[in-house]
Amino acid sequence: MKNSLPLSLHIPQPAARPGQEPDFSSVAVPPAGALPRPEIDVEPADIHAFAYGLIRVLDEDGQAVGAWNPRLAPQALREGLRAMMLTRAYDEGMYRVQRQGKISFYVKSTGEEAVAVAQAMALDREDMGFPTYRQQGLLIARGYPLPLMMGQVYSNQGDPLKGRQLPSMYSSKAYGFFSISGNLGTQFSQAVGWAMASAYRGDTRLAAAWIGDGATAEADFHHALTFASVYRAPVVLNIVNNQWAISSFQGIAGGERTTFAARAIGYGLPALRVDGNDFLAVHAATTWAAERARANLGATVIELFTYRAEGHSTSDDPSRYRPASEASRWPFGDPIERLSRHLIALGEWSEDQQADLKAEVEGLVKQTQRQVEALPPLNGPEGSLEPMFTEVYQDMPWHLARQRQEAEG
Amino acid sequence: MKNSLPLSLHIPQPAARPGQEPDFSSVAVPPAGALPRPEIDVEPADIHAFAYGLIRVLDEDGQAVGAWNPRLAPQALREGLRAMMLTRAYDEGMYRVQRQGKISFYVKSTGEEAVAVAQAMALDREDMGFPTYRQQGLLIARGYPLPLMMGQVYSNQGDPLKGRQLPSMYSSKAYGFFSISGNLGTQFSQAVGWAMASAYRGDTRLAAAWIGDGATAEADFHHALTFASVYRAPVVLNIVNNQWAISSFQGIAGGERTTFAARAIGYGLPALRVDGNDFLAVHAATTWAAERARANLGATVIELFTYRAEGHSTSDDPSRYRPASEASRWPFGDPIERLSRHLIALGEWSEDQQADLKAEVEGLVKQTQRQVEALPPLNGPEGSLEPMFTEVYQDMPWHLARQRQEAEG
Amino acid sequence: MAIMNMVQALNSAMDVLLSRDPDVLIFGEDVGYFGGVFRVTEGLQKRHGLTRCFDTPIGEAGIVAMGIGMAAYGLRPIIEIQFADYIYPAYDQIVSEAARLRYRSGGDFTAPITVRTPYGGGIFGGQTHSQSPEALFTHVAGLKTVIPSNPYDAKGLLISAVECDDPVIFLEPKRLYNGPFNGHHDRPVQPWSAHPASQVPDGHYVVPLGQAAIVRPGEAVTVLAYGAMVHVAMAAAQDSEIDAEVIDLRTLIPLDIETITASVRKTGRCVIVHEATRTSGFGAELSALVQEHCFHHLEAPIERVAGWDTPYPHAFEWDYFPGPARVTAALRRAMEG
Amino acid sequence: MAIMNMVQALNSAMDVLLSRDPDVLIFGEDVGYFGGVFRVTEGLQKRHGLTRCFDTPIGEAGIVAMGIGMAAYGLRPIIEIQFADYIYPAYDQIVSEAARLRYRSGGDFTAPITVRTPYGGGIFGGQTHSQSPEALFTHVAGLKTVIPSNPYDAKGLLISAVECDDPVIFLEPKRLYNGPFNGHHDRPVQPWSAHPASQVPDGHYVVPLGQAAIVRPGEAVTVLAYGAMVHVAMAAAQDSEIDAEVIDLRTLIPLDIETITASVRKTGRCVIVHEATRTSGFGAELSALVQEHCFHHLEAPIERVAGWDTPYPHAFEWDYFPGPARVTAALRRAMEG
Ligand SMILES: Cc1ncc(C[n+]2csc(CCOP(=O)(O)OP(=O)(O)O)c2C)c(N)n1
Ligand SMILES: Cc1ncc(C[n+]2csc(CCOP(=O)(O)OP(=O)(O)O)c2C)c(N)n1
Ligand SMILES: [Mg+2]
Ligand SMILES: [Mg+2]
Repeated sequence: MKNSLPLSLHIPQPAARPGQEPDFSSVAVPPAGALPRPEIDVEPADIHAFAYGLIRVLDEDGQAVGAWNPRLAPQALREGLRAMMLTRAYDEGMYRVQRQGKISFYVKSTGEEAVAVAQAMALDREDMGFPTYRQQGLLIARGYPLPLMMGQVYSNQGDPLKGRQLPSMYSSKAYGFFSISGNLGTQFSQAVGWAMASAYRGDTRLAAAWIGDGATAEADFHHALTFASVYRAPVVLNIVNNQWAISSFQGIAGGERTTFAARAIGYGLPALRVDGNDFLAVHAATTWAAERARANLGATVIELFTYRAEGHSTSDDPSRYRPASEASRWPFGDPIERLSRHLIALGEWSEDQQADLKAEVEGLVKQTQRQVEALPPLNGPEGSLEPMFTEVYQDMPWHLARQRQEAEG
Repeated sequence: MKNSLPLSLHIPQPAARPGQEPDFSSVAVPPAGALPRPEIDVEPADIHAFAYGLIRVLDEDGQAVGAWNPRLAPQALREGLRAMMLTRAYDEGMYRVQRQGKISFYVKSTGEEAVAVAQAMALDREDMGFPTYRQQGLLIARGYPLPLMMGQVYSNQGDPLKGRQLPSMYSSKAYGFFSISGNLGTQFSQAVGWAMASAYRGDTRLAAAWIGDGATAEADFHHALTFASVYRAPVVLNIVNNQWAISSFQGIAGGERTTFAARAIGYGLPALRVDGNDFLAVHAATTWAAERARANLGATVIELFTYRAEGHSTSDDPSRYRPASEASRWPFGDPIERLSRHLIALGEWSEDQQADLKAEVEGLVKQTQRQVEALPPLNGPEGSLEPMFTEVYQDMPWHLARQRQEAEG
Repeated sequence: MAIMNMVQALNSAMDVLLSRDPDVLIFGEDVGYFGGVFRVTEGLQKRHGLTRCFDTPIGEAGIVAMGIGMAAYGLRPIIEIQFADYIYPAYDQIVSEAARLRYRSGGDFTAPITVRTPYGGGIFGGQTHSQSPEALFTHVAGLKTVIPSNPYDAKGLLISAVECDDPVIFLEPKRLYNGPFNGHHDRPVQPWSAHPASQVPDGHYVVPLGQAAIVRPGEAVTVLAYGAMVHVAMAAAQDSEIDAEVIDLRTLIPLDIETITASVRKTGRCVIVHEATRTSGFGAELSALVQEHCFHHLEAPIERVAGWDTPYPHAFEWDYFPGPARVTAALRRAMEG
Repeated sequence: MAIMNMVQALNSAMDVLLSRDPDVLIFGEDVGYFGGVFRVTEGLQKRHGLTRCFDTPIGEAGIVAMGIGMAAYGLRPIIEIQFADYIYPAYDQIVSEAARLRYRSGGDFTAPITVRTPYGGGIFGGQTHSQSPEALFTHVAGLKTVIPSNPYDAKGLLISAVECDDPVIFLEPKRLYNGPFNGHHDRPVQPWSAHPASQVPDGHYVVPLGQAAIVRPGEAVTVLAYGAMVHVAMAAAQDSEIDAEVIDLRTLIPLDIETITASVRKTGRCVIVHEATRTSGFGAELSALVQEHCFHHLEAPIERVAGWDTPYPHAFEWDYFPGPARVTAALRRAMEG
């Protein structure tokens, strides 16, 4: 049985490193409109192909084609476009102030705006999102007040989280945005519990959760899929495959020989793989999954195939580990440009309107920034140390009261 | 998008509970010999069907049929039969002494003997096994001295593990049997690391690991498959689906809507689903996986479809949660009877030889038991407390030396 | 009022909770149809329905995560981890998530889960069915840690824990489930019915979190204990004929520092007893606190009696388990020292 | 001999180990091509090859499990966990597996892994990039826990840890990576080059595990510290003008009890400083041990200065971080008490 061939250890390598030409030759770019749209009560086992294909609606000419076209009203498309552009302007504004040393840390979602924005729009306003740090677009699409978002990032008296969280780690129950954890993956399985609670109560609300390609390797990913499958939880489980974790490419996360959507197959869950830079495709796939969940048919896994166009965070310099021009060579383009082109092709938008909208959202960010920046720090002369000690427990136990006394001197 | 249908929570239920008729109508029993045997370098994506089918070699008449017939020599079959029968006799002996109060705990593998024994024989003697508590057959098939096994179970001066482990939690590096952990699943991902080390060193040894259907829900299962896929580790990953965890059926582990073998698909690993009570099928599937690993093609997941014929352990009473007659109605019969019938059909065995062998192995167990039972306890008058304090670290630190002094006081 | 052992008292607590509040539900490995490997949830599924008490996959991190998600929704999950030795896979979800959620979300989301789990030795369970991990939770801000020592407290504390809006780790001394074991493994075990705390009201009542109980008043030395060690301490007090004041902490976090300091200021001596490994065990915190609060009253070094700093070795069950002999010796040292 | 900061010293240790022993290998999130988010493994993949220093999937339990399997095979893995805050998913593998393997297998299998991880505050990392979880490991029999405070020790201790046959948790005070920070965030940070311990031999040497260092001899009061707090303690000793003896523990388990007790018996006073939350922190164990070993020499209550019992709140970085002012106050109390 045994042979004498020595074994060898395989370490996956990305197609290109700094100094090399970007190489996306192994990334298949199927035509838009090619895949059919199955019924929502399809047997998961009958749609394995969707875990390996790519749902695309917007073609090269900005036309929406095929069975997955969600046929959204132009007004909805313009709203989506605005939310994506505001998200991008916001990201750029916050990146700048981090570089100016006014905030400690920031995470951009550049290139991935369609994911959060289209999904927020496809879900119901009452559905609860369990995001990662790269779905700020959810809050923006749902109209969360920009000053509160920025307050969180500035960690000053405008911060609804009282300075307790790293910038970008928002939380808002009222806007269906679960408290972001710095620990990767943990929220993915919690979302399944939330969805089960909704089902337990006979409620109609769904949960939706997001996880990065890198973080799918965490245990919580496995628990989420296992529990969602066992209890048929009404949850939409989204994997944002933006090709990179921090410096490690998706092959290190287990994407070298298969897709992330395919993980769903083994749990008996349906999987959809979607062009994440295609606003319409993302909207359509999310709608399909939500309808399925609302019909008590359980969870769907969606892989959103996209590209992290900028650094992992302000602490990162991607030119150290990937070719600088990789982002511009991503074969699926930019989600904002693509949706804008589509609206123009529909005759519902113009280059001028696009320029005006850009100016408007950038102005809004600047103005909000000035307003929030003027707020005092939490622990300055006008502040207090109280938020450091409260809400550890519902009521403050004696040992914390004593420590607070000591801290306040 | 939203409708008003209230959601509802699904809790999986087994087909039958105590007082009801056993019901295996949902278990497909495909004919032996039906599935082809793919080349070992097949693309995992091309053999999804093997994750849902069932590799079977022994037919109703005790004939070995089809492409998976491993064509073992009669002598090897007789050795396998003996190892399975010795395992069963050993289990019965130890169960009895537990009931007599001579040992604290015991775990039988009744009905699942083909899994460990055939797999031990299909693997190389130098390959390292990472078993659960239900693969005692590995040790027996590899000829581990019975007095040492029993010494472990008696936790007395015959115990190579110095009384430190619960009975059944063996360890023997020399026999390629990794130390069993009481914590489910943990060894599954360790096996991948061991296999990677072997590949790192350019060695030829494989690792093989076992996990129960219930324990596949643990994180370690996900980590094992992820890491094995990423680094193409030379490991055979076995899932022993014996239909039950303790009182929960495999539907609670996520087996209601798919198979456990199918889990492999999402990681890009090949999966084989095997009749676990068919010695030849188990041997053949294991051989395929081992050949594949030795050719540097990486890991294979094997689901061994079987039935836990007795209680989970001596602490369990299965009649509280499943029909008492379920075991006898298992559609795939008993592995020992099936192999014996095959040997007889081959003209290589007889009912008389079968009876003699049964008497022989039972005698061996009884005799060994008498011998081991006579050994003194570890902490009796002839014993010492030393093993309680040694080998926590390689060298005993001062605080343990002090505690030892106090204990021996 | 009925006579209950600890298993029955815990079962009764959950029965009461399920009946009063539709948002309470129970899940864990084998807790549903079967009623749990220690039978603590026996009959609850049958009485309250399939979705109120059900089995889970064997993935402790997933189980706790599910509970956190449910609690964030507004339910009040009771989670059983089959043995405390198997809580580690869920450690991240407990520490990084349940414990932090209220704080990090500015009070927006909370995680009022109760994690019940049998712990401790005395059942020949070997190293993976005997551990006492309480100190791994007392170090974590945001968690409460509760350990009952008798049926009455078990029911009243469990109801308090589930009704409390913070996440609670509820450790059940498994050796006490069926009788008030005092560590004399060579003497007959008393049934709970012989103990006054087996008188348990049928309906709803609470034993508040954060209050210790003086289970044996005394003047000579203070003994701090919890769980099975309360009974060991009582046995040692009796064996040694030292006038020990035995305090059953009942809640480790938040700790009843007043009862402790009042006692030690009175006795001037203190012995701390727990089953967990000694180094960095909760006894260390107790020792530090007592010395900080009562330094000028102490007449002898504070003594710790604890599990040895080794895994729990199967064959050495009674050599490892801190029994009355070791506590008696510590009491003697405290009286001399 | 060269001048190195802590990052360089750690890198040098691994470079030496990789060069000397083909069984040493390094893995973790982003440690390969990129060289780690703190650059500690920079250049090692390039110099030693793809299989000697490589990236892993983001699954800490899987990473440690892989290391345990490799160690059981006979290799000597160095595992980087990107932040100590992310070690909890691996807690079960560390506690139930790495720590127990030698014992439970009767010495048959061992798990000589070294788990390196940056810990502690002072970088505005918020609650998930600032934690100090050492006490969660010191409670676990079978683990060694090591924390260096300067480049020389970092290299020598890391070599000892990797060469040691037991599993070692090696916590790196991330605030010290680039300079000997003393907690005065409003004063300029000194570069390591200004500190004598930045003189680091190029080749192989060891600082043995289990030996503390007296970094400032004194007569009035003993300060026990480790990691970044060693420098805070030094600053406080200077600020307060109290003749403090500052002991850098370097290894928490096994602890150098002799150095500690000799000092406290001499000074009669003791202040313990750590960044971790106070309750059940390692300071509790130190306090308990000092009181057990030096009771009759103590002239004042042992003081603990520690992180508040809250998560580490982002905006309150310097209100949370135990700086020289708090240590100075504790020194004063210890001198008066
Ligand atoms: C449990 C845990 N491990 C490690 C980290 C450190 N970390 C933060 S983000 C990140 C990469 C995540 O990559 P991915 O999941 O693909 O998400 P992306 O950033 O690409 O959106 C890592 C390793 C963490 N936050 N939590
Ligand atoms: C981490 C962990 N959780 C729970 C348990 C308790 N437990 C022991 S065996 C078992 C059932 C395992 O079922 P399965 O994996 O199907 O294996 P089988 O016993 O059927 O061979 C459980 C829940 C454990 N040992 N470890
Ligand atoms: Mg990513
Ligand atoms: Mg099973």
